[in-house]
Amino acid sequence: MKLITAIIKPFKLDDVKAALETFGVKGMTVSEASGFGRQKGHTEVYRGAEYKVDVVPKIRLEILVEDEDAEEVIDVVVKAAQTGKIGDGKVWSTPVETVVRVRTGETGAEAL
Amino acid sequence: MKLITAIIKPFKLDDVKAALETFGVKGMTVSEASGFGRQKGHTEVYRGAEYKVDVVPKIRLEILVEDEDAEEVIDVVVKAAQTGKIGDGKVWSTPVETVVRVRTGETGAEAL
Amino acid sequence: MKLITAIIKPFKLDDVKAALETFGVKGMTVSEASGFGRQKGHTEVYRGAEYKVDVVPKIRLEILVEDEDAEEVIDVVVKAAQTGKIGDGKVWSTPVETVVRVRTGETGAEAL
Amino acid sequence: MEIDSGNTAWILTSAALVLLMTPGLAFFYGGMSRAKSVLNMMMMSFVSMSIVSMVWVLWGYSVAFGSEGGVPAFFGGLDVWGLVGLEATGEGYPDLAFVAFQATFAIITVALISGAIADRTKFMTWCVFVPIWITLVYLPIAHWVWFSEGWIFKLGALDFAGGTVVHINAGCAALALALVLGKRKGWPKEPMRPHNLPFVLLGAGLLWFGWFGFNAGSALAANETASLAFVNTIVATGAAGFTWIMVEKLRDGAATTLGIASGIVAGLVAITPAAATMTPLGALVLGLVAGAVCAVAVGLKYKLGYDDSLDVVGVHLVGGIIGALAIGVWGSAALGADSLLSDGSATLLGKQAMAVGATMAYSFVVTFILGKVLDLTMGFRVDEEAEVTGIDIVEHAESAYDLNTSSTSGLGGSTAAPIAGDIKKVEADA
Amino acid sequence: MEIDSGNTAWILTSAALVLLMTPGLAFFYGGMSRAKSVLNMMMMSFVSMSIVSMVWVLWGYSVAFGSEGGVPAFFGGLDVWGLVGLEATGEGYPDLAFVAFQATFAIITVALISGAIADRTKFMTWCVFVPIWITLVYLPIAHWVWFSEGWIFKLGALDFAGGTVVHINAGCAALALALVLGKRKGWPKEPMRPHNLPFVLLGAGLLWFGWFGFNAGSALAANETASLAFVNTIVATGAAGFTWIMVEKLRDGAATTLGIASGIVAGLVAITPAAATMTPLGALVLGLVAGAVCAVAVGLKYKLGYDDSLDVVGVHLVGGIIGALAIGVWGSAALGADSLLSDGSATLLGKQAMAVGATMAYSFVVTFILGKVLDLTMGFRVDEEAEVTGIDIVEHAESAYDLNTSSTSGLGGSTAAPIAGDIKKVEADA
Amino acid sequence: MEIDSGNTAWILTSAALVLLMTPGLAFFYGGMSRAKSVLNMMMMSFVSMSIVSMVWVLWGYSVAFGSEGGVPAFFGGLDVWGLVGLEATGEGYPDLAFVAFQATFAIITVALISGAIADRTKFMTWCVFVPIWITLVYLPIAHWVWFSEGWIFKLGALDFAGGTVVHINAGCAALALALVLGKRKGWPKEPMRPHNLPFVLLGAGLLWFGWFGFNAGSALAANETASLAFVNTIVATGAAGFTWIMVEKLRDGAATTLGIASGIVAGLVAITPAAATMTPLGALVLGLVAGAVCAVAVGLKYKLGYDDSLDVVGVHLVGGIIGALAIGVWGSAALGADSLLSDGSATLLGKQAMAVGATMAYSFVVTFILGKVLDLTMGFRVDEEAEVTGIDIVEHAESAYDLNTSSTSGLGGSTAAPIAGDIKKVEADA
Ligand SMILES: Nc1ncnc2c1ncn2[C@@H]1O[C@H](COP(=O)(O)OP(=O)(O)O)[C@@H](O)[C@H]1O
Ligand SMILES: Nc1ncnc2c1ncn2[C@@H]1O[C@H](COP(=O)(O)OP(=O)(O)O)[C@@H](O)[C@H]1O
Ligand SMILES: Nc1ncnc2c1ncn2[C@@H]1O[C@H](COP(=O)(O)OP(=O)(O)O)[C@@H](O)[C@H]1O
Repeated sequence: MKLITAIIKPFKLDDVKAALETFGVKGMTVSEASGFGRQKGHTEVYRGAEYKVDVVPKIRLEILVEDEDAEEVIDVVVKAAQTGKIGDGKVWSTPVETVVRVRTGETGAEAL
Repeated sequence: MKLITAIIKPFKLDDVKAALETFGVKGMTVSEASGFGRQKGHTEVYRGAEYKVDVVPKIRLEILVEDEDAEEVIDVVVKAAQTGKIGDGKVWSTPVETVVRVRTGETGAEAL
Repeated sequence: MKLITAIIKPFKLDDVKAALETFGVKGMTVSEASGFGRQKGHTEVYRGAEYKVDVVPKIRLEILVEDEDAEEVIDVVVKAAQTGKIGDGKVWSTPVETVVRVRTGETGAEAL
Repeated sequence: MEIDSGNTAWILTSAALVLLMTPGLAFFYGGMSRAKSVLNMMMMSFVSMSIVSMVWVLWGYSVAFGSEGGVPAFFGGLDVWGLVGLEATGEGYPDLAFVAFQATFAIITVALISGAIADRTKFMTWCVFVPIWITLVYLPIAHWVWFSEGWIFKLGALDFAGGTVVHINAGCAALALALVLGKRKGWPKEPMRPHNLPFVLLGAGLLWFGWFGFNAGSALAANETASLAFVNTIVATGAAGFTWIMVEKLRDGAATTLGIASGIVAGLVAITPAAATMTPLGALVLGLVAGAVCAVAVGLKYKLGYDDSLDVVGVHLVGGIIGALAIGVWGSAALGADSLLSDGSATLLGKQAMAVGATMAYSFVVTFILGKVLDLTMGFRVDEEAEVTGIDIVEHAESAYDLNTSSTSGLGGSTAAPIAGDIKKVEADA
Repeated sequence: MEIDSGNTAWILTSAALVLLMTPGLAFFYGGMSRAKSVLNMMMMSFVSMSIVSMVWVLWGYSVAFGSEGGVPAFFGGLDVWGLVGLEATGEGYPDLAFVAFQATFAIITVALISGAIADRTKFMTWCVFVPIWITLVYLPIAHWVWFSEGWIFKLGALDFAGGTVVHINAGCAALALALVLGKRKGWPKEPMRPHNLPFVLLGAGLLWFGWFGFNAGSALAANETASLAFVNTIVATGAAGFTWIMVEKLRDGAATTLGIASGIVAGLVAITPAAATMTPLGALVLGLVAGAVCAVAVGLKYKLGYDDSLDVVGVHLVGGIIGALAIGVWGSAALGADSLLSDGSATLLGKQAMAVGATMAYSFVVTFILGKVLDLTMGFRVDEEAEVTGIDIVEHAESAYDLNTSSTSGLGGSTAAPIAGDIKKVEADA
Repeated sequence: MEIDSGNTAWILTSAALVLLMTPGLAFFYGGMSRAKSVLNMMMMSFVSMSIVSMVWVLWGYSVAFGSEGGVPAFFGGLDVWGLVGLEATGEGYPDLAFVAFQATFAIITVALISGAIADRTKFMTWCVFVPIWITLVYLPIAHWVWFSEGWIFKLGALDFAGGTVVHINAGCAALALALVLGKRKGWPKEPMRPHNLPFVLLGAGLLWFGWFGFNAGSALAANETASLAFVNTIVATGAAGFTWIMVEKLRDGAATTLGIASGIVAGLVAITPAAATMTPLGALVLGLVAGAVCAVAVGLKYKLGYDDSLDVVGVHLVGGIIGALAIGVWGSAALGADSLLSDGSATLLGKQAMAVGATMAYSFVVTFILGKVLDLTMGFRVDEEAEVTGIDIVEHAESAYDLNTSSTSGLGGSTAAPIAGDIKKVEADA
């Protein structure tokens, strides 16, 4: 089991989701995040004072996959999320020891 | 050290929290997430146009535990979060190499 | 590759960010979280009924670093986030197998 | 009497002000609801505006104020149904101005009830409840109190702007429905705190503003009486807001915004019947009393175990009773209230108590029966899953907020395409 | 005629009420926008208040209502520019009261248009559009319909409070601009749901409240006519809100808050021209019809493929036409509308249709040309990146909300220091 | 003079409008606050309504407008304390209408001050400050300017609706308190941006609406003067909103909603003293000037280093001074202002300057001393931990929003059960 975590641009979520479904991924967990990195934020102005907002809104995906699918899933995400502009994000994988489906108590590949 | 991550239904948070406390877990970190999976979302209607909201609100728990407690903690969470209906969520564990308590700099089991 | 995850007090984010930049970390991902632990929450009152809010707002940082930097980065975060009061948070590291930069497809240290 | 343009201007202005109270109430109540049921709460107010406005034109005005065809002491007939054949009353303002002004009172009264049944009311049942309740409960009581042949009017009990007709009535009806629908899942163990306190303050602000029409407008003229009612509506309200938060400060350690908003409404309720029969100093005292007593009264539900969700009983029923009785205790004889303190006689107080008692009994009994009948036939309460999921999504297929600024992010957002036509409601799955 | 203080009080009150409609509209529209473009939407309303108020004083009133120097049938001259030399009309109220009242109508009309072009309008171009459109489109049409020498006035078509001048006009102009600017990226596939439905209800509530000034104020006196218009503005509105949600309930399975808010506005629009020429029963029927028809009409855009983002066409154009024609069909002869049903003659209906048709044609054509010219010169639409990022940040350097309560958290927050002076706008990067 | 119903209707309507300004202000200020201190900000406005309404009835009206027992040039006596024994002034409206109207002015004045001390004010100290400040500062200045024996009134300086009494006074007091309380932790380095800009616009809209009562109501009659003041209150406001955002566009590259909202308020402030002594063209120019100057003036605090958090000084003090002096420069002689441009004489300008100077000096000095005394005795500022945590939770035991729709989720939510009775405030822990 691997956990693929991806940080992507928010407006790419739909594309990534569609690509993953096509690949056969059945579920995932999504959350909001803010990114710091090479990509610059924007500026807001309030009564003549300028504020630099240096965080950039991002979406964080977590996808549990079987070991053998990990590489391909990473690939699918990277392709679908790519715009080629700075700030497209990162994808990484970490090892997972156990996975349980809460509803049934099934573990391992069954739990996905 | 293990990190137990659990995706559960929001209204089960209180039960899970209570169960973990009873078990002896002293802390955890919680965040909001959205899930995609077998569970279907709901539909909203705006001026006669129907929108399918396919994300389902979830709660994401992170619990650091000592290696020997991992299995039991997973069990406790699964039991407390279970409703038996689709969408109950997943629980998984990953290996952790170091843990530090920021306040004191303690590491390992001391840090929990 | 390691993933350093840190749970800190929200008002310490700026300090931690500055410290990490000084150290040379080029990016990170931040999200909002709620913590349970030794630190107590606060109480709210509505029409004479008192509610105990036992969650405490926290910030969750994720920082991907090369193996050799992991220890030092943990140190930098711990130092910058420390107030010495209960609730300062935790920092932990987990092993990462692959990292990809979405924009370019670069992997490993290049991807950071 | 010829039509006086100044008085007419004031009545029309007041009617507009009172109409605004119902959206104000929607915010007062909506802000106190949880984020998953705010729309249902607000809809109950807005649909009351829709339904009652039609009922009022069709038969409401006629039954409340029609002079022929009914039973004069108890209700009017259908002689001016549809407002056809309305004749000039010769009061110095157009009849239709009075019709409009009174319509807005009927609207807010039924809307007030909805606060007791937050988070769990079937919307379609509410839509059926509203016109029947107006007909069976509101119209008769309005007739008793305000029509020159009504029995309470003739009794000599004083209710300047609607303490019995509106507030005691709504408060009792609210209690009845709270009992019919039962407690919310999790109440009182689970915290159900206001999701948006600035909205509560917005509601309180609009209510106060609109209430000048309610109270000072009830003079039906721009004159000394209206001015007195106006000043009293400032000072009693201010005083009640103040004592409410002082009770909180002493008891709970903190003065809350929910407290001052609630105190403001309690003061407005209490001064309503008394606005023209008290001196400003009397009104100030009334406000101080009402704020403090209601601040304590809202805790009753925890003791007695009924889930009057947003405290319609504690504020409107209790506040209304305080105001009605206070007239009999320290009303000003110079202003027509031969009260205990200014006149030494308890006669007026007795009449006040009788008007209060009769209104309470009638309102509670009829509303309870009506509520039960609707509950047994249509069902008055959504099922538990809907309550947990959130009534907005289940009953209205909407959620109140989507504050996510990422264009098509699926977070708290929707991701599929709109489908025009061929649409069916899909049940949400917790 | 001497100045009557009662009538003056009512006109001034009405002017204040109508002025409040534009902030109300800003919330009605703003709530329907997405969280990333709410400020741009609201700004279009607020800047209309700023710009039109100046235009009105400088030359607007003169061109619309000036009696000398223009072409009487079509537009007035500049004889009272700057309101210098305004003479008493002897109507029983100060001229400046009428000037103020009319200013608020011009403001809301142009603001109404903005609903069609949500999420994508260059703010500076809108600032240029407003005064030109007022001058070329609004002032002439107002003159035709309301000035005693205007050709539609003389034709004998009836428009009590502005159904043609305000609503049909704004609806057609909205359609023209929706076509000029084109569809939003992702429309209609991508869901663009309201970000804040309580704000939509707030807007609807304030609009209803303000509309009493609009309709009953148009009597320019506090009299029977004003009272009739007031009652009609209650009942038609209520009825339209009700049928809209009933259509929804039957068609979609759920009655929505957006539905009742929209129905309320549709009812207000429909009753506007007819407020003083229909009995309350006639107004009730008009409301029922308008609510149901508009509920269906807002779906047209999906069929026809124009992105009238917040349904200005479906509500204001369609509702305005229904109201204008209804006068000719079931207006009350006793109230001056010799309609088909009350008089048996189609003459009035024909005149109403002619007034509607002329207004539609003129408004659409001139607005379309004006829009195109501005689009080709200044550009009327932001670029795609700005649309995706969110127009608030790009055009206004602001975001609507920062609800994070953690002191200096960077989440949805800003982290660098304010720099006073030496400031330049930085483009946001998606 | 007999009571005129039209004038009375207008005064009562105006009083209601001005009362609504304070909730409007609560939103204007509340929206600008951070999400963790919005309730404290709004509470300062609402509690001012509560406290001042009582003070006004008890002794406020008497000290400001009582004709006996005081020192005529400086303050009134307690002859009509409690409004007992108020006698008809014979001005054509009931005295109590005037009492009500004036009460709303006193309320808003003290509430205005609170904008300077956002995020850090001890609520109980504010509750003590309010009645003392009203008594020591507001009542005397109101007496000087508006009472027929007051020294500024007799001097002949013109202040139609309260430029000195309300705005200059509040602006100076705000500066004094900002100095007493000191800068917020992190100011000006840390960004403290508005948490809810739609609320700021709501506030601005309600303020504009209410200000018609403030300015046109100050005619105390529904007549030509009121109508002129009304038109001026439209056009000066619109113009100021426009120039403020144009300054922004040129200087910062973007026109902001905060800018137009601020400009609207600046225009309203500037036209307040001048509403009846300027032609509409003069008012338009005044608005243009006020919007531009105030847009620059709000930057002063960064240069001078005082933390006037929400710019009470930059908007109310500066705007008030502009309006007061403009009367002396381009007021209309035909309307009673023998100004530099219309009359060639600087006499009036000198008087205006004197009135401004005296008000500023008195207000600043007394407020500063009062603030210091309260700070040394009760403490006027919360401790640093409360400021960081958020004053809402610490001072009011509430948080403004809980937008989470998951039933019992603990996120931003609360998880323990309500405990009725036996309640103590628990200090929050950052
Ligand atoms: N070292 C890191 N650890 C965790 N997340 C990172 C790291 N570096 C970047 N990120 C995340 O990836 C996002 C994109 O990174 P950025 O440097 O802006 O662009 P790019 O990946 O295209 O070079 C950031 O906004 C942040 O969320
Ligand atoms: N492969 C996955 N990786 C990560 N999270 C998942 C995955 N599959 C499901 N989830 C999470 O678990 C939740 C429940 O999954 P779902 O398929 O709906 O029901 P169940 O687990 O009962 O079969 C989802 O909403 C999602 O948050
Ligand atoms: N076992 C745990 N697993 C995950 N997160 C934890 C755990 N224990 C504590 N935390 C997180 O760390 C935060 C601080 O912990 P707390 O016990 O309050 O203080 P301290 O770390 O100073 O002893 C908590 O709010 C929570 O977010």
